[in-house]
Amino acid sequence: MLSKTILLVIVLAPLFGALVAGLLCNQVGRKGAAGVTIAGVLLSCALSFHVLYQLVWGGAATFNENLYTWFQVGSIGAHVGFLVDRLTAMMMVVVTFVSLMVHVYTIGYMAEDDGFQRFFSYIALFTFSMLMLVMSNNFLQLFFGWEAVGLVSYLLIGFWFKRPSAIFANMKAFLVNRVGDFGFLLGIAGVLFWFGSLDYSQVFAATASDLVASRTVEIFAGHPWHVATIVCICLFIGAMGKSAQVPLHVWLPDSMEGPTPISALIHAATMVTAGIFMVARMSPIFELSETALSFVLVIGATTALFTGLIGIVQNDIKRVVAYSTLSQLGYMTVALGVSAYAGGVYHLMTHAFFKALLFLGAGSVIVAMHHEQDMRYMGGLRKYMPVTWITMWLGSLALAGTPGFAGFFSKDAIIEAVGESHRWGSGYAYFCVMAGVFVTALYSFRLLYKTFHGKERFVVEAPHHGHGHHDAHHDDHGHHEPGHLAHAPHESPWVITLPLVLLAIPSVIVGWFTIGPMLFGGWFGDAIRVSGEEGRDVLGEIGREFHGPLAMMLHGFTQAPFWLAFAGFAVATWIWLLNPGVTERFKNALRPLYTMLNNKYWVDELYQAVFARGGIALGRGLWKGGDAGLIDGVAVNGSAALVDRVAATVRWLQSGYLYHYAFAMILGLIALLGGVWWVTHLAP
Amino acid sequence: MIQFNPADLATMLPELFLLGATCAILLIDLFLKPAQRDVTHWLSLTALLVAGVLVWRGAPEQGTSIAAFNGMFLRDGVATVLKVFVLLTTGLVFLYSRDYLRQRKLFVGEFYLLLLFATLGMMLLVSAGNLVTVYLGLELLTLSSYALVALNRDSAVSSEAAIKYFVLGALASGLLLYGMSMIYGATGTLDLAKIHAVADFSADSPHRMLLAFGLVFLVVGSAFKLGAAPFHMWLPDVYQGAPTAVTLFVGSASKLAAFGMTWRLLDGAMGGMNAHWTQMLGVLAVLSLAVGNVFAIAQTNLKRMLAYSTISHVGFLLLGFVNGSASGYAAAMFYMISYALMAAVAFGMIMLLARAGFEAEEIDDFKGLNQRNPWYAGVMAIAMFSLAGVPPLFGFFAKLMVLKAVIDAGQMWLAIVAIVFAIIGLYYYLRVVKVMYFDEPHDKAALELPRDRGFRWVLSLNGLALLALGVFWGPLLDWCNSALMVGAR
Amino acid sequence: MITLAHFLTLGAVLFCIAVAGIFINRKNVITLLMAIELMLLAVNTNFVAFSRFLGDPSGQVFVFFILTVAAAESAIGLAILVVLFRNRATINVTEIDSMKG
Amino acid sequence: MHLPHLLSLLIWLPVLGAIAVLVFGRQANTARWLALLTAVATFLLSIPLWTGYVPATPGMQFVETLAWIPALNANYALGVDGIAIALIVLTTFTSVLVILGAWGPIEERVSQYMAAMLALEGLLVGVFAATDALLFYVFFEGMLIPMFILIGIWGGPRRVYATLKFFIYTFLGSIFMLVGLIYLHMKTGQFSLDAFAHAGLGAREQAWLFFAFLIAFAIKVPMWPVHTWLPDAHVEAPTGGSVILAAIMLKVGGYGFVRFSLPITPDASQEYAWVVIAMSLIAVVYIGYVALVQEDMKKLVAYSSIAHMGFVTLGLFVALALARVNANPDGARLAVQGAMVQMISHGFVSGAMFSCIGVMYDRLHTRMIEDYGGIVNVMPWFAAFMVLFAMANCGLPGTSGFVGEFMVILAAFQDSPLIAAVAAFTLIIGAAYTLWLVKRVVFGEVGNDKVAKMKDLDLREWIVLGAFAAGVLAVGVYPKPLTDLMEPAVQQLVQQLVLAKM
Repeated sequence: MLSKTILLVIVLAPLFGALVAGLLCNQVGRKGAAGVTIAGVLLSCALSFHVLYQLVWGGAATFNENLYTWFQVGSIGAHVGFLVDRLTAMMMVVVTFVSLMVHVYTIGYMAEDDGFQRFFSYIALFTFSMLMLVMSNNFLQLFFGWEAVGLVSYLLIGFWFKRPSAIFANMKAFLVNRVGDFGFLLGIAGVLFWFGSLDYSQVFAATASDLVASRTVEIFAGHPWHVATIVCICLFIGAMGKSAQVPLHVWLPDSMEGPTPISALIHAATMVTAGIFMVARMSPIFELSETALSFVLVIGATTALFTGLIGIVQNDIKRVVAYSTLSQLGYMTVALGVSAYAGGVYHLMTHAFFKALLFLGAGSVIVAMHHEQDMRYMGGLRKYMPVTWITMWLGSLALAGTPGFAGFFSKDAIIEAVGESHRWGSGYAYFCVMAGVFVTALYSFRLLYKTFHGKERFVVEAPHHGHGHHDAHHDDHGHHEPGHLAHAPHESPWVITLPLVLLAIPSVIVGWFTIGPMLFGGWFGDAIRVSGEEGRDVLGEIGREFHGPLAMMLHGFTQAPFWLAFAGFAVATWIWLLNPGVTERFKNALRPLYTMLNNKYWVDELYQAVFARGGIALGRGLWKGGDAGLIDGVAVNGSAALVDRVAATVRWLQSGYLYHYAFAMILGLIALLGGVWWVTHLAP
Repeated sequence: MIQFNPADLATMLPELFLLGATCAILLIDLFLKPAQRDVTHWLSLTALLVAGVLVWRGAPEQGTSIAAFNGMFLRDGVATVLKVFVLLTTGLVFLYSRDYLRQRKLFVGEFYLLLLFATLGMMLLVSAGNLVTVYLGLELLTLSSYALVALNRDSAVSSEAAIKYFVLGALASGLLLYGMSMIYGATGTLDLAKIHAVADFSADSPHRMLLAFGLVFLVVGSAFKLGAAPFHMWLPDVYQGAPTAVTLFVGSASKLAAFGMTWRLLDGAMGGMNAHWTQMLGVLAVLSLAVGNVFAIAQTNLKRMLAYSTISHVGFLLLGFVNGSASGYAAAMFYMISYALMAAVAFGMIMLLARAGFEAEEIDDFKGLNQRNPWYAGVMAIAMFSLAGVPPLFGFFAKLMVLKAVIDAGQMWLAIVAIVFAIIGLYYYLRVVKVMYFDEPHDKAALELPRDRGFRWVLSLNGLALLALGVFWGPLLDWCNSALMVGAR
Repeated sequence: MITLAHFLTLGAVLFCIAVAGIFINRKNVITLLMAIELMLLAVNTNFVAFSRFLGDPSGQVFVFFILTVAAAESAIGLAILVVLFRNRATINVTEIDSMKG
Repeated sequence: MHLPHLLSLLIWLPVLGAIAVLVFGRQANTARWLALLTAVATFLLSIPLWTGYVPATPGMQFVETLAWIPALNANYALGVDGIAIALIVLTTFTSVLVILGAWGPIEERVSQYMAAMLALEGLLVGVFAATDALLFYVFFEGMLIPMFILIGIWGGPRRVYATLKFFIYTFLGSIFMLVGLIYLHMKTGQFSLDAFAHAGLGAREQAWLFFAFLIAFAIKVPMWPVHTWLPDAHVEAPTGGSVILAAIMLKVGGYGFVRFSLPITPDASQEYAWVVIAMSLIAVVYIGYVALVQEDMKKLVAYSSIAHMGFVTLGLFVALALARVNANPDGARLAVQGAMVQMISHGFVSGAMFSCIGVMYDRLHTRMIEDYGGIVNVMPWFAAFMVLFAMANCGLPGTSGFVGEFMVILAAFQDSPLIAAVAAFTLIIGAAYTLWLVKRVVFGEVGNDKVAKMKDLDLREWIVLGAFAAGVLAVGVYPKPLTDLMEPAVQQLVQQLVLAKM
């Protein structure tokens, strides 16, 4: 039996830490802020493991209870409550564990920053919000968490609020997410209307009814749509925003303006996967609509391949990882699209570990490079920072899907699931995910080679007087020539390397223990439901072929994905390790392709032109033309001016001459006489 | 035949008293030195007060009408109400104008005597039961008014105003008389009640045309006295040209009398034809609203602006007549009373600010008044908001009652026209408030108040009354209703 | 035979002349005073004629009142005229227009 | 048991306080303390209203009736239900903060300022408490006078234009309502709102009345296209004036719809609901875009107010469609609740936003966005509040701004998903204009030397913003007490809606 108190503590401990660190930042000081938030997150991490243990081995039942009623209007109620099953518990563990790692890492990474306490407050607040999201038992609270993580993401991307690029990026992130939320909110409204509740359990119960499943609605007359399709697509639009799927992916690369720890925590491991989690959680609804799932599939596949391609040409170390995240999120989405929800969630978990690792590793490099992020000025760092080097290699191998690593199990399962699926769009998706494997390997190893191997492309300058302390300061990098370091890079302190190591362990081994039960063992139980229709349960199909992780790994060596990944590795090695000069030749040979990738398919430019500038132009037009011109100019001030002008004009009627006055009276008299005559004689 | 009944004298006791008192004051004033003119002042006020008490005491029982001198003189509810307010506003004129007159060397007995005679004329007018008494009362009032307008003999504008007033007034009297002659010809009687009884306006009546034309002339004569467009042309010039004390009188007390005359003539005598004159008055009302409000916007002279505002208010007043029933007249009377009280404050404020050699009649003269004297700025603001018809001030409820009368009569479009012009009108009243509150004064020094403490107190009370009557206006409404026997018929 | 209509026509004609005199005259204020007197005479004609033909004396009584008042009116009118002339040194109607608008 | 004549007390205490301030307030500090004392006392007195309200008893409570004009059957009749109580408490709460907020910034003619504020408070309470249409109208119009003065004396450079526009615009609207009220009086012989609500009215009559009410309340709310007075009035008004205007006076319009349009002319309201819904949706989209390009912070927030008030009207009229066409009373209740919560929330949020702008204006005496930048560097606490209120303004869950919009969108979806979709566009555009404002004002490098010298909040400002923040968060995290308070009234309204009057 899960105790409500424990669950409350899990949620509230980080919040408490956040409030203390944020509101009392001056009182508690740096150590206090770090201490209280880490204690909070540690507590909730430990309790999360406890909850997971209880659910998996302790035989505890799913917890589903409301805490309090948010509002109750007639039969429509909204509550705040927790639903904790294995899916939730897994997410809680991932969230709190990665969060804990990031908290620790932050001590080192942000050591020199003025906003130290504020940062801790934010990430603890994020942990709270994310937990609220995953533990919710209803759509309202889901939306609360959804938006709250968005808020914290906004605050953290713009953490260095003096940087114009940062505060542009955070606004962009929030707005693009809002586009997703627009759909999400409508989806929630649809759920309430057509499924009759905001509560998960009631909604899912309603999906069983044929009445709901087959219900259609004509939003535009003459075009009946399945309500489930509408709801699912709307909800998925929300997921597209949060999980940065094409075409709402544009915010994620820019979000790298935030400090690296949050890139790891929010923009790789947890928040961006909220969309994946949400769709998995909503699997009973999504199962009602093939159309919606095809939509999900195509979007995910597109994201998986095309954002990965961009990663190949990026020079900013964080951006490479960011595009890789986009691509991996695409994989997860693809898994959802073929009804392999467990596969998506499973990849979510493994990805959380190795991607957090990669980000934190990148952060470690960045710290060593005095906040230089451009890989063109790196190279040969392996000798300066061995721990980072090795852990990054491990993470990259996992990412590339090297058999045996965590990433292999999850990704291979997805690819196989797509191969099994007969859903509309699965052919396209299969192509994308296969090509994606090659691309993933290409950019992953490119990153490693350019960063840790080859020649040192930076210059270590003689230390200046009085600059020693200042140099490490985060916002100082702009003052230097690119690639010029004040002193040689060195390995990061233990608070940074420890999380790397701790994250590297699951990145390597977690697949071995978990693939069997989680993917094929029905581990998630009732949390994820797949329709029993013929050919729908692709994971079940694969599961029949599954004979343990070792067999899967060995089998993996014989499969196309492995060889594709290997090809990627080989090409990357050839180009970036062995023949660094060849890149220029490639660039010139493939100029149009390179330009397109380098400009990210001009999506940003398009949005900027259409939505930003277009919106401003529209607003200005409405303001000047509509408000100031028509309404105020013509109707309001116009009529006032008209009255004024009339008044000024008719004044001359009052000429001051007696005879005019008398004449007016006589005219009035005659008019009245005429009127009376007309009335008495002519009118009946 | 015609008999003399001594009781008739008692019926018109207030008028007789006022006449006697006026003659006495005339004589006393002859023997006073200019420095002792205050005696005339207080005697005049006392005369008004006593006359007022007599009117009040002698008020007939509700719903009854006492006729004297074979119906020449009537004493009924309407007469009582109007007389009380005529005497009250005349009293206000005396109270407000003493310092003003003194500064301009106009503090002379003639002012008091002419005003008292005019008051007598008004009392007669509102009590008239016969065309002759109507005419006599009217002439007593207007002849005195002509002279009053020209009181400041050295002022070019005053004499210009007087000559315009005189010529046009005489023209209007002529038209009125001409109409009376037609009515007389058609009915063979001068008695209002008999005219009402005899007048035959059926389609086959031989006198139909005569009556109809006579009615038009009566309407024109009344409209002139009220100042309804297009018979309003005298009004701005007279308001502007006359000494403010006289303007105050013309703008308040005499409007009450004009209302009384209009009601006596149109309802009392021509009530049978109200289908016709309500239409005429409807047209005049709309014209007045338009002319008054639109012209007022272009004004810079406050007195002139208030003149146009008067025209617009007359338009509103006439809307009450359009209803053609007792409740409509009651609303109109209520409106007229409210207007008289509001105008008294506005003109009183002009006199408060005026100095020797400075008339304070431009709107800009009120600039920054709030900084110089917030209390009187507040009083003026109350008057302006009340004139504009903003609740909770008296003027709003007057407008409410008239609108109600119009809507009850089913004339929705008239109500809409009225409110549209009310909005236009709002603008120029607000301009005065704006000048007082939002503009910087020319002269930052505190306002130098007139020495006359009574003036200041009464003006303040007058202003507060607009607020108080805005809350407790029920009794006054009831009084007006009972005077017109609303609901009794 | 002179009928009521003749008198009324006379009255109307006189009245119209008077009214026309008021608003057509651009010269002299005194002419206005005369026109006003004429107008009152027209009214008096009407009253007397009606009174005679109706056989009712009250109309004639009214005429006496009108005559009396007319006298007073003229007096006041002339007085105002004097004041006006004193101030403006003119009694030309077209020059009395200092207040307008 | 509650105090007798509590409502009268709440109306007249501030008015008397205003008089006292005028009389005794020669010294600026005397005026301030006297005003604060009155406002606090009024606020405290308004609390028993909430606690003493019995949700189980339907209809008006704390009823007071006194014959006013017997000839017209008009009464001094007061009474409140949950909706009115919520708004009254909002009024008294905001008034305290406004008076506190004006402590420093208003230095000239302090007593008049404070008196105008108190008088305004009394009149506003009167509007929400009146159950007699004539009395309502008197309060409704009467409050124009103090507001006119407030904007005109203590306003910005174009204050005269703004205040005249404000006055004439609103007067224009309400006077049409007056005609409607008189007409209803003719039909029923009294001015009681209850009688109006039960009067049988034909389709044509209802249509006329509906539009008369619509003009009045649409201008007050304000709805597109009769909104242009609001940006001007807000821009020129002193901070306190803006706060009262946005936080409470606009609510009078929404309240008017609840008390007049919906119950008195339900059939016409249904027939023309599309007009109001269309106007509301235009308000959300059109005004959102206009807000986006404003260069003046106050103007921006003013436009955002219009957009947010669009949700109020949207909710109210969607409710009509739900109750009558779709036979979905629960949805209708949700819509009305959403509209009402949105009103309360907007009271907090817009009040807070204007207070924030006031804080900045007091330091730099400019409202132009371009004159600021990087405030967070010098005023971290202020920036925190500002970001919080900005988030509430874009409807972030957990803040009050979310609750109403959420409910209205959920309900609107039940009427038509398309309506909900257009309304939900506010999620994007609202965030766009608000966050862009925040980006340009709060974040970034210190904009200029003047900004660099700005001091963070003092205690007084802290209290004001903190109180607003408390309101914003309380309603956002736990709206149930508020919705429970209003639920009986909402239920009754929806029941009334269903009944045809023809």
